[in-house]
Amino acid sequence: MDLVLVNLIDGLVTGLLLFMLSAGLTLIFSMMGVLNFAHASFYMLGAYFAYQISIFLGFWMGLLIAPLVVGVIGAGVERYGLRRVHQYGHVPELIFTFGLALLIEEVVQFIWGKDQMPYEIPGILEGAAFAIAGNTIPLYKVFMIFLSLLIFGGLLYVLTKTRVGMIIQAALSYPKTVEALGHNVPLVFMGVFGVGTALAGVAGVIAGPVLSTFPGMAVVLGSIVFVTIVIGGLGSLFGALVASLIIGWLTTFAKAYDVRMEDILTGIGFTKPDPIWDSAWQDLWTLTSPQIADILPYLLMVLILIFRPYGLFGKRDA
Amino acid sequence: MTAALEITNLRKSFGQTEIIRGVDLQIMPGERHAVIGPNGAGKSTLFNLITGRFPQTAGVVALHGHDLKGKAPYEINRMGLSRSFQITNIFPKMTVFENVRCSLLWSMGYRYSFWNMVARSRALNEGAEAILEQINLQRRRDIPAGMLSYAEQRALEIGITIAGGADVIMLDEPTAGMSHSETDYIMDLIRDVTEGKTLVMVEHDMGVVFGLADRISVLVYGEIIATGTPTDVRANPRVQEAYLGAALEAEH
Amino acid sequence: MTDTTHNTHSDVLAGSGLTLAKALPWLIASAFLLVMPFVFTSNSAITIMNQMAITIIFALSYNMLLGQGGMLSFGHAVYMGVGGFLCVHIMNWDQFFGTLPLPVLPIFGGLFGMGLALIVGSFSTRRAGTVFAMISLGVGELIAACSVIIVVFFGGEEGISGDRTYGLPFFGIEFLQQIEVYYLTAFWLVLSALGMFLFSRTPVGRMANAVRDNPERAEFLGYSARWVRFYSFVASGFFAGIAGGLFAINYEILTEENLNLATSGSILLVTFLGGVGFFFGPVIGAIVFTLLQTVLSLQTELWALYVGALFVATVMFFPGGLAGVLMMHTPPLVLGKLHLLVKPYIKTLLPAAICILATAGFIEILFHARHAAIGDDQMTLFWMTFSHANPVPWIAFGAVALGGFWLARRNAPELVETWHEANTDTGARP
Amino acid sequence: MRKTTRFGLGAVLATVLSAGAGYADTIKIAFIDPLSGPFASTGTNGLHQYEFAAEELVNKKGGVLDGDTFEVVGFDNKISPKESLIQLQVAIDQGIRYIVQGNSSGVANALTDAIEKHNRRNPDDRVLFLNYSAVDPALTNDKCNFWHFRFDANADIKMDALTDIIAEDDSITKVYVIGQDYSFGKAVSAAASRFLGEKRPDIEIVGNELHPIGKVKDFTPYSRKIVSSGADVIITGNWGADMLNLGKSVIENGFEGPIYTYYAAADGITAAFGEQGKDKLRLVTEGQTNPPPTDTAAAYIEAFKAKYPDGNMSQTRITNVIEMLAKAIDQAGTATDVVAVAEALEGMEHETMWGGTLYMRPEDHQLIQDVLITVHTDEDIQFDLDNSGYGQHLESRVEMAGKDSPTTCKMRRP
Repeated sequence: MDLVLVNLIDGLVTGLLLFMLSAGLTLIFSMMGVLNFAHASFYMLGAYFAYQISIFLGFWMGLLIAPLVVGVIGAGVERYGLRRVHQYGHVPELIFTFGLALLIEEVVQFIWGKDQMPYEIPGILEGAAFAIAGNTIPLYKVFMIFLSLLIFGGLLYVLTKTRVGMIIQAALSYPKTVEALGHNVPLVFMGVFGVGTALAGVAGVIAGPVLSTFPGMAVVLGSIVFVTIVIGGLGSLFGALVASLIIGWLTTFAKAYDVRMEDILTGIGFTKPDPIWDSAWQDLWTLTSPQIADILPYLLMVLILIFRPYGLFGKRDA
Repeated sequence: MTAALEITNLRKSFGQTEIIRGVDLQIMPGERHAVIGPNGAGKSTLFNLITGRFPQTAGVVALHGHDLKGKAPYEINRMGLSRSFQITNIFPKMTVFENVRCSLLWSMGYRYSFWNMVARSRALNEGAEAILEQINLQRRRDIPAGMLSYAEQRALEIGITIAGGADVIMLDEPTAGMSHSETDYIMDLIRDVTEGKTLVMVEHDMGVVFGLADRISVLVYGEIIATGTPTDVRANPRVQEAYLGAALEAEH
Repeated sequence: MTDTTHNTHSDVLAGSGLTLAKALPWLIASAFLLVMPFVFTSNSAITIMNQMAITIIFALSYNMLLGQGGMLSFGHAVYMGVGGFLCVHIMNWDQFFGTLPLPVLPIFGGLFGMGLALIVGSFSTRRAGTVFAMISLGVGELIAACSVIIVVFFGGEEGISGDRTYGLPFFGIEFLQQIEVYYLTAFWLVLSALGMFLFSRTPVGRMANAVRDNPERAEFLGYSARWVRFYSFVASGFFAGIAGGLFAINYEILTEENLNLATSGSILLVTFLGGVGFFFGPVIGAIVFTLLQTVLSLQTELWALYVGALFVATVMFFPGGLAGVLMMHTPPLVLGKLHLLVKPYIKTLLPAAICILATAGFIEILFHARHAAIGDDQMTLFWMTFSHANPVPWIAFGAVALGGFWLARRNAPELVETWHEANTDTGARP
Repeated sequence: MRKTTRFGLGAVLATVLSAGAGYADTIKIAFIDPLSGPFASTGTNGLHQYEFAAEELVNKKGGVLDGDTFEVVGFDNKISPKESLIQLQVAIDQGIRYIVQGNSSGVANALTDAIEKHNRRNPDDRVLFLNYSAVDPALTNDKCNFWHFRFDANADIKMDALTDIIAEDDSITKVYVIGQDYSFGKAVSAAASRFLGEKRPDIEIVGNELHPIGKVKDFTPYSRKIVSSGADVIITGNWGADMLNLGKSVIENGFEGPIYTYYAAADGITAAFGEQGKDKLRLVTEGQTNPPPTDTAAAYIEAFKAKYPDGNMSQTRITNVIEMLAKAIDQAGTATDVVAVAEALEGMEHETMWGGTLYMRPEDHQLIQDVLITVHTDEDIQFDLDNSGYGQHLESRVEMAGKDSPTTCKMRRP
């Protein structure tokens, strides 16, 4: 039972981290219709910038400055790249961000090289916060949870209580109408893109030290972020949150508990072939849940799209 | 004789609001029927319900006596009903000729064939040419449809609609947004191409309606308040009231 | 107007039979393929050409989805991959393979690719757009992940290998040499390209374009958009499987990389680079990309950076791809004004090219200075050997880059003006 | 920097696509490994070590035969089997007879297979495959062939040596095995269970699991299981980011015992572990650097670090490849007849500067050598890795490990 609690906390950390990425992406996606393939690349940039800044000014300045820099770069990309491609339609836009992701990875390698960066968590956050039945919860994880919740709260406040937030919310559901009402939609787009990428940058800053900072970090997280927002449903921040948590817990529990295909198959009445290494089905029989934990979200997404193309909480067609 | 199109107690609600509130309508084969009504009366909704674009809440739509409930648009089309759209709805990146040829494919029995070459079928190409001639677009046949003028696109839209050889043709505001001369051109075109077919149209332009239609139905707030020949309808006091009322409301 | 009527006529007539004008591009391409090995005789050149041919088939099959059907797929590699895996399994199935001439093998790859497309397509083609794209991504990831889990079929990360020479000799040819494989591949290239071209001219191929442009309208013409997409998808899976079979014959090994997301992504890149709007676009894309990947990467470690930059620039400035750029010159050609463009092109594009090359040179020096070993400051660039510690090459490359940029920028308005002129029909046609 | 000369595209086509005959006075060695992409740092570092070894150990000493020199030519395979085969063909066309490769057993499998077929089909330009780092046991067992020589100890031999060390320690009663879900990870897991079962049946393997390769973002759940299983020791074959993340995660979650690994050093991993991994990470490897076993070795590393301050002397076996190849060519009296060179390599004994004797076992072309257990520490480190102050220090040595290990190889000689 204690382990369940620990796994819940671990899954929460993963889920909230994912949410920080998917929140920005879902804002961008639902508003502009752009599946920003480079979103995880901005996450990577966040980590690298923060590392570079932390060498000179320490972790906290990195946390403050790096997301701003990433956000400015993101806004620049929207202004000078995406807006130009926008006229050609959604597919070229998507392909543009796809190319951008490749380019960012190459540029990062050009500047920082191909090795892992020794980006460390700050001394003040080292060590354990508390322990549950011998399982320590590192202080840094608690920090991650609080920061994510803080950002989520801030986002919620901005979106529901401010004028800009109202416009964004309206634009999420009715982009054309909002434009017709005379709002400067290109500016809103640029702002949303900037804020969305800055959120990805924050995620990079705080994930860099624990999930390691290396040129492949964007690819590792890349497509899973789409999976999250597609599962959650387009235009729904709440859906993104739920989907992030589902994925966080799903993968954590699949890794933590050895569910074996063998048990499932015998449970539903199959008999194990003997000897197993001669059977054509040997790979199926020896499957365990940790083996497939990180591909479960893809399976979940395909199933959801087949049976519910709008996602869990989406109102709009994907 | 079965009606070409028979609508019985058709209803449609969006959420709480009932937009179509029990429509009954019978259109006989060969009839040219126009549906008119003030803005927001539900004309386009009625159209979309008949052609299977929206599912109805209640009621029956029957084409030649066959219930259309639950049928997908392509199935309805195959049963002999073809429609145009209020907002121009063509294949913009394909040439004018390709647009027309594509609309002939199913009716000529090509289905999902991948063993026939479209270019090698004389009947298909000649059929397409004939329609191009009818809608007077031969000179523009090889340019992408998206580059046509608005009136030409409307003409092409009608061409696509009639090409399939459906015997019930439904046109949704065919002259919307057109100048007088363009309207006359389209009117002649419609009269020409629907010869011998059942025509159902929604139209704002009263000139077009009274010039083309054999019978007219007036739709107000989701209900048909009158159906009859143009003269009958014009004389109907409820119609006058509805149009006058709408006009008065608009003034406020 | 006599002109158009004439056109109409010839088209209808041409439609009823095979004319020289229609067959000519194919004949030229075939002759070209026949002659190539006599021009580039080395085995590595033939290997690279084989790779190109496979990529061309794969890219064309991808364009059946993206360009012609409007379906953006992120998992197309799996159809090529499983087709190839099956072919290697057939190679290892002695009794059967011994009775099978090798040139027939790709058919099986095609059928298997088609089989998988049949299954996946049955649920993924119900919708286009994002739903299709995301299902293709998910299915692609799942199958790629399976490749290391289901060892029986995919052989784990080291893949499975076979030997093509164990097949039934084909008119005495055992396919020991690359050149024999080349002609086999070239034969299949022509056959598949022709097949895909003709497919686009069939009713379902035409309707694929219609559904891409306007699925709703297509529905009101009697066609179910879903089934049109489905048939295109299945046909595309078939040709991807053929490409997989040819891959199996060429490399005699299939691995996880044939299925993964990187391969699926790069074929998107190839196709878009070449141009999705024209049938021959992916052909150009495949040739250019293969050359960049195999030849440029021998020259510089930064090749991926250049390819990435080229790709982003293409999307931003030439969404029609390389084929689109080529075809932009059709109107001037028809108007007989192509010659007008020659001088402005030289005046603008030459400095631009020099600017790009000099910028690349500058980047190379920077890279060398950052990453080279101490004492190893010598580097060779554009036939010149110099030291990166020397400021002269830095300044020279920088100056040339800036100069080229300035010159191109200065002459660009003239090019734009001439371009408009060359595209305007002044009526003065000879 | 790579030694490939740079040309414009036109010149490139001419040279690459038409066979360029090799020079009579240089013996070219094709280095086919990743030089771009995520594994480029390992590849580039390996290339530097090869170039340095060829220069220092052969060319500066007068070369081989009558003064012929070695030249290492880099070919970027982007760690893709397909690209490797294309580059192999390019290398062969350039008249290169010696192929070295090491990163990824998948690539090695593809290469050995292709080279075997090539040599069979083209007896006139056969090539040798000198595998310096791919440790999949199959390469010298079921998939062995005459043209392939392995200079690293294979995964089974290393595990044999490692379990010898573990077996001697009576305080160890529980072992946890975790690895990436692919052939190497599975080989490590199988070998660990087998050897421990033979040597110390009382040791309980409390966990034996595989995780997807390169896809795990967060190792915490695995670490929780490992810690709560009460394991004394972890054995893992992980490499790259999977190694770093697993190691950091288990240490952060309170694992105290040693982590026995194959690939937890250099390429940024040593620096990234730093203090955290001290005395916890142990490597099963070959080639001793701390303390340097001989003065030659110390001087060699110093010279290398002077030339490549950012580089690591992480693959000491590369010098063995170069020295043994040079010796074999001298013995055979030819560099073009690779059959003669291969026969000279078979059964060759060689004193390495890294201490101990090397023996190229003729039955399966597996080099038999001392296998070491080293520990990640900053104490008594003369040659650190990643310039981090931390390095690998010798802890124990198994001499001529796996000398009598069985092999299923049935070598077919030409």
